[in-house]
Amino acid sequence: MGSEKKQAEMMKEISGVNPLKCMKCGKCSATCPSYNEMDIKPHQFVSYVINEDIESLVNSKSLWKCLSCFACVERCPRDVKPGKLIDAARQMVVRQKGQDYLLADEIPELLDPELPQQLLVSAFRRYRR
Amino acid sequence: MQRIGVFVCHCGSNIAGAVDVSKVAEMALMEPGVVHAEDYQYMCSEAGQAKIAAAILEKSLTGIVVCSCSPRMHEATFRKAAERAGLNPYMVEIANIREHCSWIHKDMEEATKKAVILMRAAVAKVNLNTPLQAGESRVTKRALVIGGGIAGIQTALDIADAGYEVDIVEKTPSIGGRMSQLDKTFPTLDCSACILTPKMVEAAAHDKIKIYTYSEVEKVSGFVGDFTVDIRKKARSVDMNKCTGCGVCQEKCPSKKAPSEFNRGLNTRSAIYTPFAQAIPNVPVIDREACIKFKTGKCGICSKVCQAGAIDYEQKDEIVTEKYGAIVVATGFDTIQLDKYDEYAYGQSKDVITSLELERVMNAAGPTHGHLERLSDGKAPKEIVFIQCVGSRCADDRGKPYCSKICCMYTAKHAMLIRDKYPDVNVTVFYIDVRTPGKNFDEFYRRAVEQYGVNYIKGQVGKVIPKPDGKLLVQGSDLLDNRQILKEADMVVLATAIEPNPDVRKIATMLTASIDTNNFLTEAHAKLRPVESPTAGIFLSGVCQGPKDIPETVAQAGAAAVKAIGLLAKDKLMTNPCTAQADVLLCNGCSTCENVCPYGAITYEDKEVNDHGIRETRRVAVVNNALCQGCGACTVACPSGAMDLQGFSNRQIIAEVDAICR
Amino acid sequence: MSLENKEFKPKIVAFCCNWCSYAGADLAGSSRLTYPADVKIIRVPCSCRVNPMFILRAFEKGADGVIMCGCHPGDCHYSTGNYYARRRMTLLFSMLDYIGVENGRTRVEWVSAAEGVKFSETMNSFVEKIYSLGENVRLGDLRCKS
Amino acid sequence: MQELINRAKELLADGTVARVLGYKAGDLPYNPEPAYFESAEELKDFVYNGFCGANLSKYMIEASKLEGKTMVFLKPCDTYSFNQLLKEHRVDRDKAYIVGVGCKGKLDIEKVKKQGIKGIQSIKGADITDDAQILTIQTIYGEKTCSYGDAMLERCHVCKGKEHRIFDEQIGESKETKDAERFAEVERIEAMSPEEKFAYFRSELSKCIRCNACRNACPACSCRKCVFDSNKFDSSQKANVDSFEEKMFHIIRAFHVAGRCTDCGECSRVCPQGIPLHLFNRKFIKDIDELYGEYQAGADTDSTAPLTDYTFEDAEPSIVGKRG
Repeated sequence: MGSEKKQAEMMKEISGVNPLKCMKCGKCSATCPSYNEMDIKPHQFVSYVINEDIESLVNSKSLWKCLSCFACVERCPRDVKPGKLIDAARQMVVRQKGQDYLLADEIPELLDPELPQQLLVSAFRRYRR
Repeated sequence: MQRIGVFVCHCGSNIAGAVDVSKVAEMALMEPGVVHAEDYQYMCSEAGQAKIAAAILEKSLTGIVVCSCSPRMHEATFRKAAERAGLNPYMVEIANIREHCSWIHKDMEEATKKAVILMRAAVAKVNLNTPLQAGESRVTKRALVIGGGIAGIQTALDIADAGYEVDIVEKTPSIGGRMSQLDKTFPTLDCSACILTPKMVEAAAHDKIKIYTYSEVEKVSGFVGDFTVDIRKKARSVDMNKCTGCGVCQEKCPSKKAPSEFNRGLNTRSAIYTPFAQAIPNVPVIDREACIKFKTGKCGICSKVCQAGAIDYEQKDEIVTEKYGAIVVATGFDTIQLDKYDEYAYGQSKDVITSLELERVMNAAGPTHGHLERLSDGKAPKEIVFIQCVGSRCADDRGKPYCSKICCMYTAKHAMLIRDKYPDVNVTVFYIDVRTPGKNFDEFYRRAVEQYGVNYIKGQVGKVIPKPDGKLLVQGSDLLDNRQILKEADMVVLATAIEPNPDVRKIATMLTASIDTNNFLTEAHAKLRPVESPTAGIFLSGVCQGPKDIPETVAQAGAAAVKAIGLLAKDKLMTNPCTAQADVLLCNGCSTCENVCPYGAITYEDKEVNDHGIRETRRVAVVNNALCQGCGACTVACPSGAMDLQGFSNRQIIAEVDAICR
Repeated sequence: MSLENKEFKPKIVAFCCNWCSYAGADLAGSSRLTYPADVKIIRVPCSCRVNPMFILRAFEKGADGVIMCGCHPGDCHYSTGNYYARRRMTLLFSMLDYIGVENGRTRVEWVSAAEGVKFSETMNSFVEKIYSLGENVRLGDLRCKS
Repeated sequence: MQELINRAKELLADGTVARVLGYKAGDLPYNPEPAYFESAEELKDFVYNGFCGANLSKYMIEASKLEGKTMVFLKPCDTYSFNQLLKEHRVDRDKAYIVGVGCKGKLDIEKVKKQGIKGIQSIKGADITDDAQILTIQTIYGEKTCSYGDAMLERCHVCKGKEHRIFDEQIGESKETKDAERFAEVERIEAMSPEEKFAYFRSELSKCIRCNACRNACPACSCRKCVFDSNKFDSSQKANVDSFEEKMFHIIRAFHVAGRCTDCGECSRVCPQGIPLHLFNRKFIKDIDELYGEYQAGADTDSTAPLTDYTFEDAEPSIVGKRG
């Protein structure tokens, strides 16, 4: 699975995360508000990247359940930042689907005034890069 | 012309892995004066040293260069080896091709080139070396111990038992330190006070030990064997000689609002106080910040009730100057500040406490008289959650990167004690790893789990939420069950990371002892000289050197004592011969050097000189070799170049510069 | 031989005091914190042992940059050495600047025994600066360069 | 002048001094040279006029080794040098009888010549009793005049003051001559680009022939043996071999006298190549004043010299790049 290895490397590159720093303390999962919605839990994300099983990761429900609230990034004692890994996995999916980025100018038209602020912030975080 | 031998060390693959060592040896033979060059696996080994000795004898070498690790590591080793073979030890120079070359340059060609240049510089220097003879300096047979905790007490007792005088300087009003605040000690669960107080009493009663409490080290000068230390005895406002320790003043003191340091601020004390009942000396101090007399001028009740007339509001700080041969640092630790960890709600809820605070809560002399109760409402808790690694093993700047070492064991101890005394209380411990290396340690932890039913959960806590009803909602992970846990608790106990006492930085600076990025004092060698500072005559005892538990601290305290005794047992020390020397023919007698000498080692004498046939009396500088420490400040201040430093002479350094720029 | 064809490899001399900066360099080494091999360290007991003569001599012999490292002010092993060194170097550097020698070729940095990272970073940035300044032509004895 | 001679005769006669250190006429009307006089008889050669610019303090190092007292004539600025030497234990106060001579500014023959006055036969108006307005110069091309101020040495235009810092008695009137800023020239150079600075000093220093006149005249450069003559640094040089050595010599010379140089200007005065060597020393003085507080070497004999002093808050060497 050469491509899986390459994908894992790419995820590390996009996220800037070194998953080997993880001490398996689980504070990310402990702090995650979407924990119950997730099939692969935040702390497991790190293991999946280490094991280079990117396939399962990008096909997981969790990928789109993460709120990008970055509580895990904030509280991780080891600077591993699972949230960034999740973000990176999304990036990879988005990139594969053919670079369908929104232009910044297009966004205001799409906005619904009823949308919760949190969602907007998350969306910007997600699509910033 | 010198006959120089060059010895290139492989250091296993440490050097040979990045530097072509045989090439360095080969190139060495082309340098002026070099008559012998070889490379070998481990130059510092006995076989390597034997090779050096053999070459010195066979080839009648007059100087050697060892291309190896840092001179800070093995310069002394190679000097001794040379000396055994009959060569003056100061005819040895080290080219540092490990720390400064092979370890940082991965490209073999580049690293080899640099190693050759470093070798050349060392050869150029040794070509100008002259044999030097070490002088002697005296040893003051008294030791100073900074810090009066268990480490300091033990070190002082061991030194005193060997027959040497020891002074302990303790910042707080009593000796005892952190250990005096603990309730029980692992893994035997004996009461801390029961094993500590006899030692405190022994130290106080020992005729060789003098204790300065409520005192701080103000200034340190001198060097190994001959330190001069100024100790500030802070004004106690109580006459130590008159006070009987009856305690009436503390009882009658109307100002009782000062937070008790001893009880970690969980309750209050009077303005005139002893930190705890078994304090040594049992003489109170007046906290001038809290005292009504000092704040308003009125009151003076303590003075009125004191039968002995010991209260002295006029007392002033006093500076005592003493001489010491050795200094032991035993400044201990404190727990870190938790203000950057708002997720644990420490500071938001009184029921979230640190482990050291729990020690006070569990202690009979503590704020709750030993009853386990919530500090918010005094109710007995039913659910207690312990969180491990709070601020330890943390990669960011909120905490500390190291393991605090003691938390796993004291948490097991707390859990066990609570389950033992209050079987109806549920105890949960969230952990990342449980680390219990130590005699009877793992057995202790397993007993907590198996015998006392403490619930250990692999996973960290993400947040603690104080609820309106006073309960605490703990959200954590259970990584083994792969679930998120939401747990209601009555109390949360944080195993807070420990850090060196913040004062240690100031003290290290005074002692010119080095300190690492975490403020722990650096040892002279991490493995082989763990209780000595790289600064001669300074020894390390206890947590100031790194996290450790009580048995380790006591063991290290003894080790530091032995090292200090080893120094004090000597009548004289060999001094560094790399001192400044003035050339009488060049000296102008201008006094500039005298003005920059930090040791007062330079004086002036009228000397009869013969300057190429001109006989006259001149005012010339004279260096006292016992005082000179070889810094070289004078050599640069001297405009004529009359002042030079042996072992680092102007010509030697210039030869190195030339060799590097060649 | 034409100078332009040769890749510029600067010669950089670093004077390090034995107690702090040399130990800092050792720490950089044992922590495997790399910096360019162009830097060659000369051990001196204290920064106050560094004579302006040594620095000019290095330039004379073709050094492209000279850096001096000592204990932080207040932390000198000999208590006051680095204070004197600080004044001396300030004046010397000011003079070099005054006669038109590029200011970046000389530097003083205080590096403690614990600052392996700072040592490596300092050397990296200094070497980078020297690369940007190029070969030292204003103070070198050009005969030494062939 | 006669007043000085009379006093010298008196002191020689009553045995207060064993000799007099002053000036005697040279081979030209404008080059008097320092000389010892040991009797009233010898004093017939004594001169003292506006061209007696040489700082006699340095001669007192040798005079201090002689038997008996030496009477010496010092201008106000020379007394700073004497003080500095006293501070460095190089001269013996008890061996000196210091006559503080009034000063109306000293003359620079090069400045006269620059005005196109050549073939000088005699000069009037340069005596200390003259009012120092106009010099009347007899040349082979006829009589010329020149304003005294225009013929003054650079150092007199930035005079430190006409107060004698140390003396046994004072003779003669002084006149304020300061009409320029001491550091103006240094500031002008500081404002140049590195390339301009380099070009300026290269053109000046390339004139240096290493005659060592600056070193020999300088009262601060009084080492028994100069580092450039000894093997202590492997730095002995008899002549400049290349452009570097010119700089090395002058930078090190300036550095060795930094904090000790009184800014007496002898180096520039004696330089046969007319190199403004005082600009090196004055740069250090300016830096010292700015960074470590005003300091005038030789103003007293007990203050701590800036390079043997320090404060915790001293500027870092990186300030050099930041001052712009």
